[in-house]
Amino acid sequence: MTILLKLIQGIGVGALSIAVGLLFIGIGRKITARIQRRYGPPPIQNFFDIFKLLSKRSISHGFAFDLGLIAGFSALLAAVVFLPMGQINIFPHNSSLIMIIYLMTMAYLGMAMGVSSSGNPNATIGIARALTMMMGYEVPFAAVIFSVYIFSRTGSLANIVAAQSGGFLNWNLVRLPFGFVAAEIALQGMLGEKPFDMTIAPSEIASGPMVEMGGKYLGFGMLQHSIGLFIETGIMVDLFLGGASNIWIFIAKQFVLYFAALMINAIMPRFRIEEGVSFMWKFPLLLGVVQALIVVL
Amino acid sequence: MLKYVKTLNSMGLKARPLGDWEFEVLTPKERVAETLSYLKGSGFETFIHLMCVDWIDDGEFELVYNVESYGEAIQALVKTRIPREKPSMMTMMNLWGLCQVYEREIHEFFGIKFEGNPNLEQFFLENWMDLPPLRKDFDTKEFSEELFGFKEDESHGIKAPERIEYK
Amino acid sequence: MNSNLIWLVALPLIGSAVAAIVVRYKFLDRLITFLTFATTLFVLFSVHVGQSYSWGLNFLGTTLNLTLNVSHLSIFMLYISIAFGTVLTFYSLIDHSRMKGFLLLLILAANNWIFMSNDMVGFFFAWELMGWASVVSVLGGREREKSRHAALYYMIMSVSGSYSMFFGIFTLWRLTGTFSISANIAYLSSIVGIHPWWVLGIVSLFFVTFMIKAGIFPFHTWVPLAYAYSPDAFTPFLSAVMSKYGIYGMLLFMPLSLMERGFPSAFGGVPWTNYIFVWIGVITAVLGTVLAIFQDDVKKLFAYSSLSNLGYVVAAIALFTPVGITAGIFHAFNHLLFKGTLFITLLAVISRSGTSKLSEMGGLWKKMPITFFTFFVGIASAAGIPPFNGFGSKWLIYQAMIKQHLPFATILLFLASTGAFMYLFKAFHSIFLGQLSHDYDRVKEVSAVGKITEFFLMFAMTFFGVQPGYILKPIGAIVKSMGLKPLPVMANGYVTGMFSNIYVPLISWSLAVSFTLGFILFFVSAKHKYVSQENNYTAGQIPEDWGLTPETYQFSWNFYQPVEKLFAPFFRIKIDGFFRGTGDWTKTIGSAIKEIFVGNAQMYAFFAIVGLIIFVIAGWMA
Amino acid sequence: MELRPLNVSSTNKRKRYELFIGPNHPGISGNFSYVLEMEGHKVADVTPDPGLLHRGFEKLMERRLWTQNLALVPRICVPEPDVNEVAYCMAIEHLAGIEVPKHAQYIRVMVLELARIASFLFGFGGVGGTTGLYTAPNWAIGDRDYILDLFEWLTGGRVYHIYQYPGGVKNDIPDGWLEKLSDLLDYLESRLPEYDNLIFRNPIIRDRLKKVGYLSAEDAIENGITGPNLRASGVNWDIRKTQPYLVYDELDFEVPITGNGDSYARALQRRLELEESIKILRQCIDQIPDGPYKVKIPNPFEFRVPAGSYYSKVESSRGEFGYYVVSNGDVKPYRVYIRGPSYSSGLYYAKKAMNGMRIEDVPVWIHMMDICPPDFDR
Amino acid sequence: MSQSQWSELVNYFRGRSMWMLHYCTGCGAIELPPVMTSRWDMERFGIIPMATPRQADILLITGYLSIKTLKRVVYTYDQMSTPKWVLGFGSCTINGGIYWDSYNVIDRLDKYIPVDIYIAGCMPRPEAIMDSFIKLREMVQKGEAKGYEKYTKNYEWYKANQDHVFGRSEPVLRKAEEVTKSA
Repeated sequence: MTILLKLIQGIGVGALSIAVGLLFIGIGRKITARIQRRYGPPPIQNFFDIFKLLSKRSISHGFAFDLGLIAGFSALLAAVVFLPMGQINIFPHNSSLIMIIYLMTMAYLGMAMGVSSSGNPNATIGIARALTMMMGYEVPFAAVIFSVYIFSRTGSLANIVAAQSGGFLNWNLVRLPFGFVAAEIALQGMLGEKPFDMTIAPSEIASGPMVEMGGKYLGFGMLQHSIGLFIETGIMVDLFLGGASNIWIFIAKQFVLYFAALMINAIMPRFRIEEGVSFMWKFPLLLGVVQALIVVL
Repeated sequence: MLKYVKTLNSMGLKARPLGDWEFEVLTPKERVAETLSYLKGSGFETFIHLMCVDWIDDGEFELVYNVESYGEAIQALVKTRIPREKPSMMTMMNLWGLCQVYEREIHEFFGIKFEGNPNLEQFFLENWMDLPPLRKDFDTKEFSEELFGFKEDESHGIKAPERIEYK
Repeated sequence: MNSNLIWLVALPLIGSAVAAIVVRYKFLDRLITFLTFATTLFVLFSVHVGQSYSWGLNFLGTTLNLTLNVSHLSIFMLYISIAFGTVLTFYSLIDHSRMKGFLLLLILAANNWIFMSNDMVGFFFAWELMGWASVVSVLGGREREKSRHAALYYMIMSVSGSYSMFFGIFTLWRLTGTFSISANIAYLSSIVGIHPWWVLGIVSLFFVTFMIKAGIFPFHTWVPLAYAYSPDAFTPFLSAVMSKYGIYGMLLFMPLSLMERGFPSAFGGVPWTNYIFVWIGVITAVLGTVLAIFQDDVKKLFAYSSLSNLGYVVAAIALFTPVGITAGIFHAFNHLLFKGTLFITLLAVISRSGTSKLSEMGGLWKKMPITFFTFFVGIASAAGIPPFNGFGSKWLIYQAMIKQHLPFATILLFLASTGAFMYLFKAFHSIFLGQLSHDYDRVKEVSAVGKITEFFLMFAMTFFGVQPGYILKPIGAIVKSMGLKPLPVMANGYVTGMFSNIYVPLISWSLAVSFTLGFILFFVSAKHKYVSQENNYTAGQIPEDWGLTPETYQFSWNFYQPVEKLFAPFFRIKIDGFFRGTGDWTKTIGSAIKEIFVGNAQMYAFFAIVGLIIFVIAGWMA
Repeated sequence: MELRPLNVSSTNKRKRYELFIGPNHPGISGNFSYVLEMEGHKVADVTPDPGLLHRGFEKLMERRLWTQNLALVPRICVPEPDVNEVAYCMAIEHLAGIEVPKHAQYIRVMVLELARIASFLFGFGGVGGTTGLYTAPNWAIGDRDYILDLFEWLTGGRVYHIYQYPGGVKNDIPDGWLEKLSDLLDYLESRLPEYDNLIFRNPIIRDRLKKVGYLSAEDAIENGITGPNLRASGVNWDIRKTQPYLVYDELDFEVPITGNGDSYARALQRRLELEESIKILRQCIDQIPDGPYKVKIPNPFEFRVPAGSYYSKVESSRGEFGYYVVSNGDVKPYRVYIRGPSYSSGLYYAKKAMNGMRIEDVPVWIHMMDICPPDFDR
Repeated sequence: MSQSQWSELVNYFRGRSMWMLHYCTGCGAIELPPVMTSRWDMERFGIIPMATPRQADILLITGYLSIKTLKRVVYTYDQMSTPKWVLGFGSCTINGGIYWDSYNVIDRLDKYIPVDIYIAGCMPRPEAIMDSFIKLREMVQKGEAKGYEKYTKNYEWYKANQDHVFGRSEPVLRKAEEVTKSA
């Protein structure tokens, strides 16, 4: 009975994350359009897109192509159930942050496997860039994570949230400000927003990994992106913004973070890949290391 | 400008001004390289274009090399005529590498062979087997009708528009 | 009663002798090797912790006691090494490389002896046997000239390690008058409070040997050469099992905790000697990763990867905390499993494609699907992705490091881990994904034997990933035997570190459900059709017009070119200075003793003389 | 210093692969294709593949009347069509000896300069599009549309105007147009600081554009690069100044020279010239004399241009746009040759410039050189 | 939900999200940036430019097609997945327009690929383009835009026409001997 309940809860959380992610992207498109002095699509445009993509025929380059994209979607779906979000916390004793990050890594591996089995060099260059960029942003993010770990004396997101209870001043945002800034920049890279969107640079490598994806494959890619967006902003809310007492506040906090990312996205061009990585290893890593030093000493 | 016209005339070439800032030089085919290298040596460093005119009534092709001097703001059009039968010309790639592309283009559109140019393959056109299209004896209208022709065809029911040929 | 211990050493020796006789008949040689491994494994089932066996040996008027002793660590190591060897020899029954079975059996004998020996003479002798047998094994690589060079280099490193250990043994013997390992360690821990520097010096002599064998920075230079140019069927053993001898040796000396008493703590309650050792591990991990990223030879790539993983292990065990030791041994085991698997699949790939250059392969997944999936599980494990086996140990290592408040080392390890993702995917892409060249149209999947092995290995990696408790339990016993408090681990994999808990099967369940959902969504969506790889996006240009072939539409050369610039300082020091320097050094030495090397007896004589000189000097100094 | 990984052996068989930039690729400007031979992330060799837009203009123009061709010429360079009309008309006027009234000449200058501004704004879009700063094209192309509106009012067409005519322009300036133009110039000037903040002061743009595709003055002259690209390399050469046509000699304007020769200099060059164009337009509004907007030419069916040949050229936003017109005294031109400014850079110099360039710099180079395929495909 | 209701729903969503291929085949492409960007903003209708044919639903033939481009357009069209629609821009796609007598520009697009909507004009104004998008949306939602089905049904006919243009193996005009003579 418990298992069934958890199963239903998990599926519900997955659906919620997809819906929220798609809505975020839709609102993001609208906001970006307004910055660009456009009217912009309706915020629910992404639901139309997903539906259309899943109902459009497509081509595949073989089973590895299919499996990779399914893995990309499913691994994130598996990761999202471990994320504590407000009062929804399906597995409260099992929310190790590193575990969630490694589960997400599986999604990237699956995605990478899928797109490079298509054998298109554009896609492969995109993947090479994505992995390089991953090395770029994970290092400062790791610095921040470990600072938070040592500071909160716990590695479980649920406990980190619990450690921040009791008002705004207890938030890690206030207590670990350098870490927050570093993580925020790393988040920009994680979300693949500019200036770190060299993975799918359309004008250079014709949208990189998505080159050979059409129809439902692209739909899976979009779903993956929306869950990824949900998890990544969710981790940030749990780490720094003190979690939330209920899911709506949680989503609102997530949106605040996404909104900041969007603003930067709208006015920034993209880095060259090595410039992006070295930027990540300069400013945010420095902040992360300073934060770690402060915490340790 | 006049000084160049004078010098070129004294070299035995026919030069005359065409406008405020351009003059033409008529040279025989053999002396083109000499003329161009003289011009390049005296400041005409930029190669503007190479083009061809098909004088079908005279049975000749006219090649026009256009070079420009930024220092003195004048332009020289070096013109030469070659026979239309089995046309060939020497390449000017050793003076301006840029000539490679222009010569390739002219070979494609007029069928003139440039000796010494390593790459005269098709460039703008693909799978072209007819007369070089910019020759005067190539009829583009006939070609177009033959290849894309509007055969009135019932499945679509669109009639070809009336065509007016001006004299 | 305890003669089974003797059999553990004797059986391989007998097998080796038989195999040496039939070495001309390849299959017979392989079969005997496999059978000996299997029998040894069978004998091992009768061995249990606490058994010991010793016999006296009259040597120059003194009596030498050769002792075999089975500890928790020994039996763990014995099981994993022999089990892996059995799988490997089973797989290589149908292999065509120039590996000699009798050498592998010699190494097995030495392997068992090393893990059980409780006296330094036996230990040293077994160590030497293992060293020489492996050096000769390396010689049989595909490229003769290069493998000769690699073997030479490996031999020099190995021999210098032996001298160091010999010197250490001799010194200890002069001090205590006994060769017993346990007695000597007890002696050392009794004097560590009085003469810390003395003890440090003696232990360093041993550690140099172990670091060389495990390929730890700065003694890592032989690793890529020996791994890359050894016979493809031998490399899995070299990487999976033989690198663990060094780890075993280190673990042997770790329980001393002699540094703790002799030296003040550095950060996070770690004695500064251990702290330095943690950093050596971290440097090895980062160095191995960075160098692996830019390799084009797949065996070299995974050689550096092994280096990096052993760096993790060393960093973890050097902490000498319960979590650290557990994580270290667990990672050593996981490394054995996934790296062994990866090298086994590489053996299949290389023997079929005929090249080990990444830029010359590609698209093989359609031809070798099972190998492809095995490799996929292997790199997923190596990258530490749940639910495969590498995840648990990496996670524990981070826990151990953070618990000691070592954030910087942890950050660097994390860097190595994301870097690992880069090179693993590069290898994965370049071998199996991408465009399939027409050269490989005739490539076939591995034989039935290979398929069985690959399924088994896939199963093992998933099993130990989902149920880490089965391996964490014996490790807990080892930790307990070292005098530390073992981690609370349940058989089903519920691990409690200090920082967070993790219930590994839960991840698997969640993945299973989500993959089911993913597949359902995939199949209810609109249909797809399969197209060939030639039908690809070419920006609208028609591929035939440009003479596009699979070879010219495959990107795998200089995969990470842009980041080369970032690591340029790294390369300038490592490659231009140290590496080229050692390379040249090897070349000169190599050419000088090439003649000696050809005649084995002379070479031994030469080294015997050198050894004697060192022996005399050592004796004089002591 | 070229850094080599450890085990690079020269015997490696498969280092190179092909990558197609265009025709169906967001990174190319128009329907054109570069086939890149890549080594890693770097370009090792380039093959331009033109002709995708080849319509045979030069052949078609021989078949049409002198004035009919005016409908054809603007289609040669789509983003800036007016230079074609003006250059073509200037060649006819020179051969036929027609004197264009001052009023018409001023109108021509205004049209040319407006088109130049429109083209430069398009170029800003190119900067943004290639580097991912999509706000820039959205703003710039939105602002460009105000210019197109003015064009529409003046000429009846948004993109193709077909407004010039041998001997003048087709119709006079409508009432209130000049005031509207003046307002527009004020607006554009007020927008410039925002573009500066968005594009030219952006550190990432600077990093991305600087040191990409460096072109020295000597190379630029040697390879026939003209226009803003030439000036960005430090050569002081502007046809409007050195060989003034129309009424440019009566107008007071500077020719900015950035001179660094890289892509950033090329972008900045266009930005600075935009300001000068606004200045020229302001002067035109003030100075434009009254008078006829055209001189009458004969019935097009009877309009015969005396035999002869002439090369007329106009400084376009990409460089020298030239028309070589040959007449044999007939109602139709005997031969017209069009020299597009992108010819040398796009088809010849690209091979040299892109060698060793990283893939992410290729679209940046293409757009900063302002390669416009229709003008060489013709 | 019955089959027809389901396909109505699908068509509704398809009409709300039509992605176009980023492919400027001719000069009509110059009016696409204004349509894409702030003044007209076609993203309002869910239309965004996509980089590769795999991702796209609409192929815009922005004006004349030279023979060389036609070959690539056909290749690209074949790479797109169904449902897919073609919009022909300007008079050039209808009857060759101003290039009716050119040797390198095709005269009628729908001989080679099926066209769902033609937009008249040279060049069509952005308003016309927007209008055509809305028309196409209505057609898609009513299930009328079935050009791709026509293409598969009459593939032989289209293929023959295509091969006639770019698959030719001998000169079109009978002056071939002169070519060989002059070469």
